[in-house]
Amino acid sequence: MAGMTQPPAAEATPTPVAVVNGNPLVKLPEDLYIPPEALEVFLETFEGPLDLLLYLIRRQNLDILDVPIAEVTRQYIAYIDMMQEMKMELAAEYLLMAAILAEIKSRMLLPKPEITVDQEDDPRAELVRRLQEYERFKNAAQCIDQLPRWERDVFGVTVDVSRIEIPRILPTVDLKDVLSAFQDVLKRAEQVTHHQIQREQLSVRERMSAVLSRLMHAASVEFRQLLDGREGRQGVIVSFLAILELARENLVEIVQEEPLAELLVRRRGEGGVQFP
Amino acid sequence: MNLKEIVEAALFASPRPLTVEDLGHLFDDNERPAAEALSTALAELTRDYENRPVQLQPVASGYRFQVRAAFSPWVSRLFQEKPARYSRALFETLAIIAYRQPVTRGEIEEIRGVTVTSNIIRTLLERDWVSVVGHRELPGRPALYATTREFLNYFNLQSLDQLPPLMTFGQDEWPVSATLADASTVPSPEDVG
Amino acid sequence: MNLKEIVEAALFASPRPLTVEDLGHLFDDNERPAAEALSTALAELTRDYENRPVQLQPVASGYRFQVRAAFSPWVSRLFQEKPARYSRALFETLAIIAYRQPVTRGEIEEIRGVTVTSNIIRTLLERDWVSVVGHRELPGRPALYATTREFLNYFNLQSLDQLPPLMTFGQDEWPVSATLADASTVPSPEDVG
Repeated sequence: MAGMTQPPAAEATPTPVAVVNGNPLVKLPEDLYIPPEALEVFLETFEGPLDLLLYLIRRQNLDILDVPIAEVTRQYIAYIDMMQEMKMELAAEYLLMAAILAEIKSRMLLPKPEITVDQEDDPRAELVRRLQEYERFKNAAQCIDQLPRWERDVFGVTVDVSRIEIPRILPTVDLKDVLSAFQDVLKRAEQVTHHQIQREQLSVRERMSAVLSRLMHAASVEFRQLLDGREGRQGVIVSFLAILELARENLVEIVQEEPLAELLVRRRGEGGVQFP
Repeated sequence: MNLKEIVEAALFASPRPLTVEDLGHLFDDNERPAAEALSTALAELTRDYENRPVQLQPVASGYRFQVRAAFSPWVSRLFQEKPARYSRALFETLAIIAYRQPVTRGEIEEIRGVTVTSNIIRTLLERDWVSVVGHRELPGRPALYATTREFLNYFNLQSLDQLPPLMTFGQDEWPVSATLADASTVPSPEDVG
Repeated sequence: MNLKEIVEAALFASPRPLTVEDLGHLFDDNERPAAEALSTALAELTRDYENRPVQLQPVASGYRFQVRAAFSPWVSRLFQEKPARYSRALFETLAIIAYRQPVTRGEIEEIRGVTVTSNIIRTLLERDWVSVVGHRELPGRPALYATTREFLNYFNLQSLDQLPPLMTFGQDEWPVSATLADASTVPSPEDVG
């Protein structure tokens, strides 16, 4: 991955050629390693001034901690000038870096105040730090780019599950919700209608359903079979009231086939009529 | 990396069944295996997966890996949705059936003042909270609905009498707990029907 | 039907990675296996699939079966859509967020020496690779970016620890062996981002 931005040109020692005021299209410096047709993608090839500087340093195997600042500055400015000669839009960061390099270069030329130069006093120190920092993340980015990636390198498995039966979970209901809903119904009914909903013994209505339900299976049942003595007096009364109410609502009929025969409770409708 | 492994990888990755022809297209023209070779690979894979949780299943549009039905009790939980909530209309309908049974849909609608959807009736029948106990002898012979023993069981009631009496309507709060505690003296209808 | 088979079936059936906890929820409370039993099953399955076209991969959100990278030349042909390509600028930004999080856009720009376009940030947010986790108490209250669990899932990682270590000063060579050695890194102008 070291060669990512390096064109396959043969290595050459940097030759001190000035390009700045010449015609860059015909007199490209040989150490720029960028063929004219590639200049178009220059800005996309380098991720900014730090990237370009790193390229210049790494390409020549220079020590990043002891960058020959004059030489690197010369090359950097050559690139920048070339871009401008070609009227390519150059990000402001590139020009700013050129200024920084020029400033470092001039400070390097100043006579050193002391003989033992502290590393921190090195005018290049800040630039070197930034270059190193940038290079770390540049490499980290390449590493992330190479990680096995979902749907590019590795793929999810899709296994059919149509044979899997999914039981439905039914909602749970609180009786209070049912009752409060009913309360609303009654309030509405009171407001709009003449509906008289009076107190009824629910056990009677319940028993009405039970009798009807029994008549679903047999078209008729003997009256006395519907009155179970084991329920006690009150149970018998409930059943009796239920049968009377069913008869009143025309849901059953009470018949006697012949005098003194068993009293039958028969459901209304086709089934009942056909009963022998 | 042999042919069988490539076929296996593709069948696992594919979101749809793959035919022998589809599998052939995974390869460049000059490297495409013969259809027989692919069929052989499929046959071998089918055998390999015979007693596995996942099986290779031929369907109309090709081959696909499938999770065996036997794993439904566990695997189904991955796909179970949170149960929906029932509508107020359903509660109202259920309450009217409980208090006014046996009752037809038309009668419920008359009390509610709005239509009762088939959906609600179906849900109540599916939950086995109501059942059809007969038909009214009217045009269309409408079904008569009543609550079931399952309804009583679900709501922890011994008999309908344990529901609050209609008299107490109009109060702001239902005295539900009080009513439920008041064990009814009316015998349960268990012996009937 | 043993525990390992149930785990295997569920992992194949699931559209998303499953944690040990998720796997526990496949069982009724009174039948739920211990976490260690589930972990053992996962470890055994990982071994079982070691030399298979499909592998059991732990990622940030749990375990998932996936088709090995070695099969992508064939398997990728199943999918019409080519995976998106991303620019170097985007990956540098992502790397800085991954290693330096939480970090502001300004701090990223300081390291890169160049502007980070809104386009890059938007793409990272849209891919759900990064998210805003707060704001620095500075003028303008710049957003602080961090990587997400989805970022780890996407790059086959369980945690940030598994990212390759940042190069230390003085080291000229990057430990290439730690990553896939074959992928090309040449940037191309049609890159996204």
